[in-house]
Amino acid sequence: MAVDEQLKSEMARQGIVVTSLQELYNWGRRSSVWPMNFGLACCAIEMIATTMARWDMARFGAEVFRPSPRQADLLIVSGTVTKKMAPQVVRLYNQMPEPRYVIAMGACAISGGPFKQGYNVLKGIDRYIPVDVHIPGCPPRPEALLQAFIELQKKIDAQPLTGEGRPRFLDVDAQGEFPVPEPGEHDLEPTSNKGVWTVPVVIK
Amino acid sequence: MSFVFYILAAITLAGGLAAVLLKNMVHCALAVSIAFAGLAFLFLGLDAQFAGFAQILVYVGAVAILVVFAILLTRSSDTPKDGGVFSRTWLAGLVVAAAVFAVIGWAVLSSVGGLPHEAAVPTVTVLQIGQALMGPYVLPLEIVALLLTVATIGAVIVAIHEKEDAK
Amino acid sequence: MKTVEEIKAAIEAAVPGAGVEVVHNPGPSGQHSLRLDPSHAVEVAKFLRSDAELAFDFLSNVTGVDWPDREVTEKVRVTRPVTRTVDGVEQTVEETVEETRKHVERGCLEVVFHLFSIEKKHGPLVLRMRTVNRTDQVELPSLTPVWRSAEFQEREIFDLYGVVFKGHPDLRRILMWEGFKDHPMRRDYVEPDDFDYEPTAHDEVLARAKAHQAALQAAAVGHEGTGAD
Amino acid sequence: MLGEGILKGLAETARNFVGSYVSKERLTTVEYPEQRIAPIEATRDFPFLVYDGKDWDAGLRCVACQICEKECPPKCIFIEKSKDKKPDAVGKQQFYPARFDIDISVCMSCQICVEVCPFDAIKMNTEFELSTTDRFGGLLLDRQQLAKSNEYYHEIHPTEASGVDARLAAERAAAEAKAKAAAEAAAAKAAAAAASSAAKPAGGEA
Amino acid sequence: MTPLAGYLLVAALLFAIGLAGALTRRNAILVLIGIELMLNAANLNLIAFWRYGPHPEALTGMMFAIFSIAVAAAEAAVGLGLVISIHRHAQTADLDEMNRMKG
Amino acid sequence: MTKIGTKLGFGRKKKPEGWNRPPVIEQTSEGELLEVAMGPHHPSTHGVFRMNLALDGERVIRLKPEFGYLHRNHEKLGEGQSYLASMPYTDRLDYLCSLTNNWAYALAVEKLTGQQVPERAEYLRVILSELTRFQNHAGTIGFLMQDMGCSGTPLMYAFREREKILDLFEELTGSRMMCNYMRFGGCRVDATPAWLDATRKVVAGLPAFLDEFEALLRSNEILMARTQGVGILPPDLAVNAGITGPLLRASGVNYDIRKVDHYGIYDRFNFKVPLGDHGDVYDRFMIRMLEMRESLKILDQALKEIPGGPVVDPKAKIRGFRPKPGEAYGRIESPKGELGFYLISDGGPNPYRYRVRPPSLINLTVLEDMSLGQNVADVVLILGSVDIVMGEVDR
Amino acid sequence: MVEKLDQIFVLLSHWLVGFLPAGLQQAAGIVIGVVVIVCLYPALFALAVLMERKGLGRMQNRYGPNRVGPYGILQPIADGIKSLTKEDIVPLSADSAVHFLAPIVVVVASFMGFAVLPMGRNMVLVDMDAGLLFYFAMGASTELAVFMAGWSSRNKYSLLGAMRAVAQMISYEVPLLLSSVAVVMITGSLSLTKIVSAQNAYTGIFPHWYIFTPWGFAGFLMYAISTTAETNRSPFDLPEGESEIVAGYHTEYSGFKFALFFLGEYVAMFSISGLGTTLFLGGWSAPFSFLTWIPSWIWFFSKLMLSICVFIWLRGTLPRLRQDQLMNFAWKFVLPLSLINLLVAALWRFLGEGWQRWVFCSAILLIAYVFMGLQEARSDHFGPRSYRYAE
Amino acid sequence: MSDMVSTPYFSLAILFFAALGFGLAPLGLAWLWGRVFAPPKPNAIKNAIYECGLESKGDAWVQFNSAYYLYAIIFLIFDVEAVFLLPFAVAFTGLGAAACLAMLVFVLMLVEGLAWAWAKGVLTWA
Repeated sequence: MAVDEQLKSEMARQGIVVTSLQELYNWGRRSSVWPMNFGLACCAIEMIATTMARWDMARFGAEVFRPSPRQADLLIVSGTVTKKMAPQVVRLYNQMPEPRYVIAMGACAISGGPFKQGYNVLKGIDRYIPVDVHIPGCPPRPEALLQAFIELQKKIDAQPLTGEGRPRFLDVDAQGEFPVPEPGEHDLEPTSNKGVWTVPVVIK
Repeated sequence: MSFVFYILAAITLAGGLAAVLLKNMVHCALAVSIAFAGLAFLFLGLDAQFAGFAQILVYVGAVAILVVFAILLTRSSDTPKDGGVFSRTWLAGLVVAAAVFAVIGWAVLSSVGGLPHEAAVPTVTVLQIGQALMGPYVLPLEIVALLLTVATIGAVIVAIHEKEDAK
Repeated sequence: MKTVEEIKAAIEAAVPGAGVEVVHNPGPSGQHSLRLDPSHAVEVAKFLRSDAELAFDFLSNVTGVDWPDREVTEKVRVTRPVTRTVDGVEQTVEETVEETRKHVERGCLEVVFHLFSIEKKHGPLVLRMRTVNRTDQVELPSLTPVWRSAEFQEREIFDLYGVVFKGHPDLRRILMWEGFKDHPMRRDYVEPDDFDYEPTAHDEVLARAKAHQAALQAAAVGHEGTGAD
Repeated sequence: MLGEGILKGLAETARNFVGSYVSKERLTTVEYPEQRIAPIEATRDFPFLVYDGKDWDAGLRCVACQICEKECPPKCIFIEKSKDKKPDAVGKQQFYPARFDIDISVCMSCQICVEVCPFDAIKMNTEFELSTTDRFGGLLLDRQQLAKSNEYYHEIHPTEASGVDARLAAERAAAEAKAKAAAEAAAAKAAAAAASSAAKPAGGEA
Repeated sequence: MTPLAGYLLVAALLFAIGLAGALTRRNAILVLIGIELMLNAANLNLIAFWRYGPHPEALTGMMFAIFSIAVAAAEAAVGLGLVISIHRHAQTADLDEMNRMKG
Repeated sequence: MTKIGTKLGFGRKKKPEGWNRPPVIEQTSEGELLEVAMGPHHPSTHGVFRMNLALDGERVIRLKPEFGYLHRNHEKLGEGQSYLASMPYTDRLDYLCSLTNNWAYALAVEKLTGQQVPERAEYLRVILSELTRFQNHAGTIGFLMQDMGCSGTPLMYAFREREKILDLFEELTGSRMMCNYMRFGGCRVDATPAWLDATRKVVAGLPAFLDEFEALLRSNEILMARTQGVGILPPDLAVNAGITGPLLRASGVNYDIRKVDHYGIYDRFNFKVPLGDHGDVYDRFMIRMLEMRESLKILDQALKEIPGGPVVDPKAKIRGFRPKPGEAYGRIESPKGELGFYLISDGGPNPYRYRVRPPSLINLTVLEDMSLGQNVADVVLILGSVDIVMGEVDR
Repeated sequence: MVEKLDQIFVLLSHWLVGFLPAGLQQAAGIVIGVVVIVCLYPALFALAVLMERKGLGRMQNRYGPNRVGPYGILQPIADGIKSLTKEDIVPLSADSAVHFLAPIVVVVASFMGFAVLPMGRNMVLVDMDAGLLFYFAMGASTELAVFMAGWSSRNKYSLLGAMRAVAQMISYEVPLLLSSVAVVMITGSLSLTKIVSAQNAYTGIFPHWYIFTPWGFAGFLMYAISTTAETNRSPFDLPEGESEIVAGYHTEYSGFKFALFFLGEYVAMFSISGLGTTLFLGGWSAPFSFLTWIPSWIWFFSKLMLSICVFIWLRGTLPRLRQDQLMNFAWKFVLPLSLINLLVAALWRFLGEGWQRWVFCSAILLIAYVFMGLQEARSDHFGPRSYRYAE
Repeated sequence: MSDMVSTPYFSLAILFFAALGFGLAPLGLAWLWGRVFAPPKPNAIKNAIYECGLESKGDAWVQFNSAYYLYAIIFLIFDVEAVFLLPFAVAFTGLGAAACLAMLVFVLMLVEGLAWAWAKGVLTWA
């Protein structure tokens, strides 16, 4: 339940109730992240391995793999998202209730990875949906997924309940719908969701 | 006549009314199970504990399920598209029903004075019912058994799909 | 197993006019193949499956190969009349010149079949078939009625190469979505340009990514400009 | 007997349940952030650049030959060759990578860059805790992030690293020997030349 | 008003509702539901009369009610079975339509 | 085709022409058809496979598989890069068995170039591919049980052993799953004696695991009731539809490429091919179970006999690899069936045509035939018993 | 002292009520009882969920949740907070009113059963003459609730799941009822308190629990099977069989509505195991006469948790049945056997004391079991197989 | 008042309302949370029917298989049987052989119905 000090003092102004409510809320959220039973490709096997006895994701209370997006909190995009699959992934993400998180697991999910030169491969799922944590690797080791999970927990912990820095789902005005791309004649249309994905202007 | 009676009566009647008025058939089935449950509670109010629970067991637990299945089987769950959930002769039906109610209601109300006011609270145990069933009512019991068996066979024959043709 | 030549003879004995050609494989694998005439392919296939000695009951692999139109450059010596002004008088003179001539060799789509026999435990026998060209006459007979295993693989070739298999029971796209307009495994397929963020690009991809980046930057600047207005 | 197989199965799970309290074999969990599995030497994750000595910039073995860039299957390496040359560990003048980027959001950890590198300059790391919330900043590793000391290399792949060191030492020795020989030869030649030149005038004189 | 009269009135009202439903609705299943409601109203009467009658210890009304429940259940089973069977042939559970098809 | 079981209508009657189309099921009850899509996100489809089902109650009347949700353009990528660069991509085909994929590809390239493989490398290949087969079969059974609703226990046990094998892979090749280990003309690195000892130890422990697995599953009444007589695949159809691997052998057809082609050095080992008589899901489950035991036999022999020597052909080139023009089709018995690579070389550094013959995809040809008329819950099992990996199906 | 400890909750309640005016005392006592039920079982639910996750973990060679709070004990609370703050999604085409009501009906119906369960000596909310009938009447309403959930979602998987659930629940309700009837026949009462006190006697040190009679043992097995099916637990968890129909009837439920289904399932499990304990395992009575000094409520709850452990154990081991097999099993195996069990229970009384009745009754049941078992196996053509090998 | 309290139904009613409250209170709390902090944002995609990530085609409310109905009939009959069996069972300890025989006849008659249905194949799931 670590809230950094600066945030805490700021919260103190809003009242101790909100602060402790926030702590409780964040603690509850991060301690009970139910992933969706969703595997795409190679990384899905490592994801399954993570839930298995050797690594046991259940220790974090995250073994409750829900088959229905309605009950899931976390979408682990584990593997290559092809252009044929992307609309489905985006729709599934849309159908999850807030608060929802996304881990892009493996090179393919982040950027298309080794398959990015292919005509049917989406170059990163973050073109359509906001990704919280990226795990590089092809596939990442189970420990890497666990580390990403801890990273996600840290991120959740740092999210304030009210005020400026609050996450998207606590904000009335923020975007709540992520349009599903349509398969076109040659490519997906649109090729990215401009509200989510902006290309960094400078290439190193 | 406590207010509990009024509440239960209201629930029962509302359930019944909803069951005959609602458009969606499944809603009707759910409403009628509320009416059945309300009736069961009225039975309880009348110190007929066994009958009340039996009512819930049979009506809410089984008949309602049967009705729901029948609705799904006949694809009546959609609200009909071409308007009108009521029969073309609905007005006549309503008039008849109102007339019947008027007659019965009048009869009840006019005989209010003559009706017994309060009786001693009977304590009926299940044991007594059992003994009665095995004693004076043993013949009706057997007849009911026969009836139920016949009803099973009859209902199954009626409802069964012509599997024999395939075989 | 019999050699390809023997099989060819057997086929020609069984299916008159089959038009089978032996295609020699120069590599060390020694898997020579038979090119079938599409019009007799199904009969030949049935023969190969049912012949007691060959008994190729197992069609393992079906695949397409794209041979695009090739520009063949050759040097030809040509003799032609040339009008020339010699001493103020126009004359027609026969002259022999060496000329570089380019002509386009028509490409085709080829389908390759690998047959094995489970009963006799031999194989592979490689069969090939070619379409007339790559654009409009791309029909070949389907071997799915003979070997069911061709079903998905022929669909795949239809999807990725655009070979139309006549007699296939369910010829739809299999890997790409319905409504996709191209045949991506063809060699002249142009991939959709979606290289937006390519920090380590090379060559062609780099050029594309740069173009993209420039466009985006321009758009961003333009956007800011309008925003300032 | 109906139910026998079910009972057998129940006994099996019960054995595992009880076993999980007594035997390590039946409780295989490694509690990750605190416990880790014993490091496996051959493990590979992402490439890094080896440097010798203390200064990462000066000690990089990479000479920007760009073979790995060409051979990398997913094309995740980007190298910009320097204009000038710097002396390498041996002291030979070499190009060096002015830029060396690896996009680990693309890298498939295939180790082909390591195999094709003729200079033992690029090796595979074992570090896997690279998850980040920063898509663009966190996953593009530049020269400095990639540079790891030879000591680090020894730490993670001791056997392989000592092999490489031995080979390099041998090469270096060979190079030195060659250089020495060359120098000697040159010296000898020079001496001979000097001698001959010394002799020439003499001869000329003679 | 005596309690008995209250129960009787409720029963009468329920009966009327059931009757109205049975007479006005087009769907055969709903007609059956109406009939069930009417049967239940009668059951309520039976129990009310038993409770306020002269000899509640004789259990007559109560036993009748229990038997009635059983009979009504059997009726429901057969009735709904009939509806399903008719639906299979006529492809409708609409009584008006069934009539139309008949005539 | 050797002797074929005769139980359950397993006749060898030749069917009339056109028999190989899936039967059309006439709808018998009066319920309407429920059109359900299973997948691409569905817990039972092992990835992103999709089946369009038409259900009558719970009975399957129509089933149309739909692919391509993981079509990663493997073949196109293979044609655009060097022979060696395709090797790590083959790992990602059937991502549960990267080493057998490696082998198949290496074999095809070796056929294309006529390269020789040193003996030690052959032994290592056999050891690794049998370990791969073991972990794949264990995992498949685990996933099958998961589909059957086992709350993960058999899968966990399978993965417990799989982790041990993966540790061996990692120790030798550097990666748990994407080994990228084999090279044209041998293997990338040599196995140390310590690794061989560790492998011997792990292999010695595996029979105990199999015993445990069998106690848990083999005679379980629910499992038998669920799987026996479900998804029957007659041998005629299996052969005609190009089915390979355990699926084919469960139908009683004796065809194991290790025995037929004797690729590598498989003719040196003493092992048998288990065959099923019924061709149903239970047979497929049991054939995998028994094949694991046979794999252990091979492993025992290979680990005992492994000779010394180099692991890679010293003439083999890593860079500048340009096979002469020609073509080759190389195939092996992968855990899923016949995995073949078809390569055409035009003399350049990249293959002109690079084709993978995916056993998973072709084994799915008969999914519809096996599933029609079955319960929807059976379809899940049938799919699980086919053992598909989408990376290979869609490539 | 022992007596006091046994009655500690009763005394506590009396003491608390004592502060109130006399007219309210009775009502307040009832309210306290109700509050205890409504608070205790959700707490037990949390415990059971944790136990299940950890127990399954141990069966699968891992730890299970152990990081949220010491030893992971706060895990259920975190899950609760998370569910509470999750967005609630109701599909647009769903029937929103019914969609909303379904989880509430599930919870209410599963709580109502506790009214008649004696949780210790003198610890029962209402001791009704028709207690058992009341219990089953309440249990019957769950079926409707499940149907409501599945139908109102208008999702194909939900509807399939709901139809499966309803078919399954009605099929297993009959053997459930019949196996309880055997107990009633011997006890002669529908009141659960009386059923417990009838078993609270000892021969030597051994109790007179019904499970220790042939008909009771068979009845208990039938009851246990039906219970597992009624609560949709593995191996009868078809209605939510995720490998086939995603999440069954609660596919479209999110947030706390889903949690309510989850809670309803567990509370129903508690109540139905409580009933089983009461009917066959002597309720709150001690297993040996020399252990009677341990408070009765401890016995009741330990028996309850033990049965939950068995549920978990089954879940960790068994695969799922198929719909047709499930139905066949109910109607062609469990139901006939429980009917035979009724006959055996009657014989038990008529044969009188003595060894004959033990032999006779056991023999009938055993023969019936073997016969029916063979029948079952034969009708599905299953059995162990042998395999041939090719070289 | 005390009259009402002493009936068992009062306790049942209290339990009923408590259970109802237990169901409603968290839903209310969740709703309140949504109002105050996390505004629900329904939209057409999110609130569409879930179908494996595809757009749902066809209605779920279709006409069902009649197998369910047959089971329901037999269940209903046995439910009614139980209503008669329970009083009998309660009275059983005091009953003579004749009464038990009567009950046996009752049960056997229903079993006959079951056996008929079994033989007819009704109990075999289609």
